Amino acid sequence: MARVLARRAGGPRPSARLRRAIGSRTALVALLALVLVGLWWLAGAQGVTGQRLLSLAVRGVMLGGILALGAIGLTLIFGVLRIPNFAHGDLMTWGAYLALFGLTLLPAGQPLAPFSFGAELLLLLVLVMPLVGLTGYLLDRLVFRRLRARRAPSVILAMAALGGAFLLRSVIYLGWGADFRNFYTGRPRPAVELFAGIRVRPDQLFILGLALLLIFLLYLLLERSKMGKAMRATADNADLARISGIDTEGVIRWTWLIGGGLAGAGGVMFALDTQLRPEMGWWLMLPLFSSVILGTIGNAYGALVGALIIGVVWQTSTAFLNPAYGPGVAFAVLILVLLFRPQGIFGRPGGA
Amino acid sequence: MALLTVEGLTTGYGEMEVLRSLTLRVEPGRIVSIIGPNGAGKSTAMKAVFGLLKPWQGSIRFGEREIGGLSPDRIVRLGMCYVPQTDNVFPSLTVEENLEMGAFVLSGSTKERKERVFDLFPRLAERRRQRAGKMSGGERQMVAMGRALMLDPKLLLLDEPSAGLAPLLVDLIFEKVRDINASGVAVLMVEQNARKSLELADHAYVLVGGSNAIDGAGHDLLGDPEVGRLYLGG
Amino acid sequence: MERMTPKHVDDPTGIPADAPRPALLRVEGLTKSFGGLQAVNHCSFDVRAGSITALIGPNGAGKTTVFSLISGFLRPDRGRVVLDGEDLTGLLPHQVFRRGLCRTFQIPREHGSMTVLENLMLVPPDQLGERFWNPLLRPRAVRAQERAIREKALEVLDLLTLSHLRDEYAANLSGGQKKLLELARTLMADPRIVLLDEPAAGVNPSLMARIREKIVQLNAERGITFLLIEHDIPLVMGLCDPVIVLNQGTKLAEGPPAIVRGDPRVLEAYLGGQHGAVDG
Amino acid sequence: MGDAALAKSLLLALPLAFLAARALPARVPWIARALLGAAAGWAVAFVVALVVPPGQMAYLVSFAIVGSIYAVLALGLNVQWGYTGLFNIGIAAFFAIGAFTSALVTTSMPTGAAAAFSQQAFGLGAPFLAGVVAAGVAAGVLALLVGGPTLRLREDYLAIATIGIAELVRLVFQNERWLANGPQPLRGIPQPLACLVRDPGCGWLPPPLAALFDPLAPRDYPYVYLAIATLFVIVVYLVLERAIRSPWGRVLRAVREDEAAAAMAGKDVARVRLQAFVVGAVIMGLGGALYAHYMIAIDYTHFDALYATFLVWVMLMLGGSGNNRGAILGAFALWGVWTGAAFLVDLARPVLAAISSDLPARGPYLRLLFIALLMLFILLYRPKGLIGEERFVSRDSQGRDG
Repeated sequence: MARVLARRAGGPRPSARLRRAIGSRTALVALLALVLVGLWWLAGAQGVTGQRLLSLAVRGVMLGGILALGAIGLTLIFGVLRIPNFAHGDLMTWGAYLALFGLTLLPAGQPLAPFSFGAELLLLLVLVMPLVGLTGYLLDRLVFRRLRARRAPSVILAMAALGGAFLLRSVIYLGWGADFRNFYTGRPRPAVELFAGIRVRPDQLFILGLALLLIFLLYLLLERSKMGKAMRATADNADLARISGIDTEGVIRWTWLIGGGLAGAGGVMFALDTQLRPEMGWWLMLPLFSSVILGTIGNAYGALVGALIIGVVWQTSTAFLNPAYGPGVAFAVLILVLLFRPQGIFGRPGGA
Repeated sequence: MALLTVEGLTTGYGEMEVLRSLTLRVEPGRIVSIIGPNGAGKSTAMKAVFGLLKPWQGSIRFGEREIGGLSPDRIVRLGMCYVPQTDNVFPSLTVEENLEMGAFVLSGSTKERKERVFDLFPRLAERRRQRAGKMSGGERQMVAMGRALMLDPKLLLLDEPSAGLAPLLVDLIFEKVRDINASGVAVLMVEQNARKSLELADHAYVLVGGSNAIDGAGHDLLGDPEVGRLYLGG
Repeated sequence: MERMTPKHVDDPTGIPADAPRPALLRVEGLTKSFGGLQAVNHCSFDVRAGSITALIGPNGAGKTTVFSLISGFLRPDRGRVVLDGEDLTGLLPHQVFRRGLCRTFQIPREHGSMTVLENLMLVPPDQLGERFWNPLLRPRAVRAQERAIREKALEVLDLLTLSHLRDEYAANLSGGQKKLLELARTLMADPRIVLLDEPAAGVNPSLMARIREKIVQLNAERGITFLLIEHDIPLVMGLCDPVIVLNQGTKLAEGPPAIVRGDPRVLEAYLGGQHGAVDG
Repeated sequence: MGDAALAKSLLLALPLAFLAARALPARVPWIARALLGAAAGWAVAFVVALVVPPGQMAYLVSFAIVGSIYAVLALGLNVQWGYTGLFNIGIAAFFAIGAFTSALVTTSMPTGAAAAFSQQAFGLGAPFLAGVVAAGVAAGVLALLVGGPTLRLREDYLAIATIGIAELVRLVFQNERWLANGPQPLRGIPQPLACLVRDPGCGWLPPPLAALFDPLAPRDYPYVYLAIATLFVIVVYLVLERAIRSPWGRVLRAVREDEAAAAMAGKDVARVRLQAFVVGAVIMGLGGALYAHYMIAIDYTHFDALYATFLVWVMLMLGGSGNNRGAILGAFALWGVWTGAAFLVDLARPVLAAISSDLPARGPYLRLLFIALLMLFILLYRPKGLIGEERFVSRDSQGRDG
């Protein structure tokens, strides 16, 4: 009832028909398309070439892949456990720094041309993902589980997540300090021409490929495996899941392992593309939440779509806007979505 | 020996007492119906039996075993399944996946069990890949029942299976309940539709104000003017 | 206590008290569906001014949904709600409240960590002190009004015999006491019509007798019209006239309690669920 | 020396007098309470100013100033979260906008050689109070813009939107050189009442009073600012107490407790929430102004989520949300822990060095670790904080006649 009320409250309302039209999925998609066209037009007006715009769009897709890794985990945790996980960005950072730590232990191998990294990073990626997942699960065992037992409202869970975020960050600060870091220093990372003058770095192609692979694996898991189906069932209706005999503890464990694991991979990928900073995950949180809400909370495929849209809009905006404003652009998209269709692209009307 | 024996059950929500020393029995292989006016505590009785509410007093025995205070997931493993009145399917899962979730506690293939459910509900077999959220109310009810049958329960609890359905579908659902029972599953159901459920039930209890008022064979109660009085007072 | 005097006792038209009074609340063709489920379906009925009208019907008949549609918590797909000639359709709950319609909830909704007295003092509309700056700029006026509101709240508590609980946290009240608190809150608003959702549910018999007595008293002394959903049929039969029977989201029957009880369609609706309503 | 102590003690007396007056029982007439409080406060202040060595005194004063600024922020958050249940994790946005607005309004446009190094959108050279008012207005307008679209949605959306606005505000002040000197600090923010410690003295003060402050040297300015900062806290506290204990506060709490019931009691829930959000934000904006004029030079790094948002949250939760005294107590207590922990970290330096050579330099981050753990601890084991919410909040709703 409170939700109903919250949604209904607010100034004079247009007619039901107009409201439905404004809040429709088509309208939102059209609006986003309009935003994109507007960005391109703005860029064109400032003399940016079509080629560069296309390059930016391709880079946007790549960035969207990284964001998707974070956003999918975030939306799963949101959907299954009802936790707005404000620690998710910091889980990504955590993953990146764990990989950095691994690199200092392992002997540096030859780069796998044309990429800038060696096989050791791939190995570390495989190790880091479960570790980040376990970190998330540990946080759940120590904090969220107790709050759930007390039937704490979602705001309290969000606050605990915020505490978890700063806890993780403090560990990162203690372990590595506040400076910028790189996985590899002094390795050239030239961009190569893909086709039609579109230039990207080989690393970025790898990142996109890896993101797609992980998302495909996740798809298989959610659609084919028993645990994946149980996760979707729990997201649909946790009470019914419990009375059907679904092992909800197992679902919780797997949700953290998968959500955290994807976040860890996303963090490593983001750090590979840019650099490592303790605050990077915090800054990514806005694009992550924007992707999740755009693609409807709890919908893993929606999060992927949302992340791709945010990635492309973000990159395209750099054609004429200071690149530092990336998270700000994501925020602008979020506000548009909240104004017109808070339940996101794939939500049912009134489902926000 | 009775499959389910409830004796002197008293419980409620918070400090609100809803059931007052309720007593009922379900024999193996029978259909038992609980009817009664609104607010009599019918659904609450179901929830208490299935462990969704802790009993304050009294006992609930399933076979030999006392199950009062056990959690629902333990009770499921003992062979009792429950179909809630509303929100009883996973809307984003397909029909087939819904059924699989019913058999979550089992390891190994569930194919055979699914086929048995599909035999019972041919309509579901046709729609096995459809998402449950897109189905009509009657079909959802069948999905929910099918999910509960996946574990081959000894006792099936149905909470108002006909609620919100069009008349034709109500007949269909009651027919299905009969079929389920014919396959050897005992059924304990709460029903709004007193007449229909009395026609079906081997035995029925009329609940008023949280306690049993009268009980008897379904057909006997059907003709009993006392039942009508209990509903509309007087 | 000018505010305490009932405003609607005397019918301005001068029609004798026993003549049928005009409808205070009129519901016309109300329709609402939730994702394919038709909860309320072309539901129409009138509530006479000064009456205690009951809304009964089997589970799932749409009674609470009708309440929510009338009080602005839900927006009808079709149909109108008219209070004393004024169209309320589509207004928000607080706007409906300001036109003199109050409702209670089936499961009482109280402000748990506020005291009983605070729960009541919250209700009166147009409080000066509700504007942020008034307590700072016009403290005297605000305090004077607060004193008046407090007096009134104490009177209402007295009337409903809740005085001994005034400093208790609302969350600590028993289920029945919370029901009384809900009724008390509606009285703080000087309502024209009060919608009570299952006032008897979960209330022990002696407290119920008191609630019932208060409803009769308020109706007689202050001319407040009541519309109540209730499952306790004996209570309804003794208290209400007329009784409106809802089935499958639409009105099935209406009339004095004795007539309604004897109506075979009503018994059929209760016993036979939906079947009784076909072409009813 | 004694003369300086007298002047300092006069400045220090304000918060102490207020505390003393508050501590006296309510049945003493207010005029007597004021006089007694003033006397007691001044006496304590005088002794303190005489006895405590100047170095430690300077430290204590700066501690109290920052504590006061945090207290203002915590009071603002208390209106939003403590009384209304609004989850704002973008305190930094309102804090920053207040600070920069007040700075721009009160500084003058750089001229001559300085103009080459320092840019700003405008500089009005207005007095301190004008800057304060502008800071509150700017933060309030920002809150309207953020709250309008999000407050009617589910509660987690507000949290995300406030993170977003905090991020955006920080980005703008970091990247827009023309606005407030971009990544470089915006300098030259005037110190209010600085004339008290300067040589010619304040022209507008009556000569005997001016003579009283004569012994103060420019390095004693923090004493002046402490008086200003504590005055802020006292005024904000008194205004909020009055508002919270009035029907306004009652409506806020009603909305927090149960939205639907509040709506059915005729309250416009959306408006109430927006009001509370704006009032809280205005107070945070005032806190920003207070901060800017203390720091003299500010830049975007001062407004990151850790210092400007997270600490404030832990302060409020530590003190007790839903209680204004709790907010102030929490601010000073946590600020004490935060600064005190620095000493402990110093003590632990050898141990840290033994673990890793990098660790001593990162020691300060141990404090963050500790604060994050503290927050989780409070959430899990002591959700009400040090002092929970009061039982009787409305002024006139107590059982006894008052």
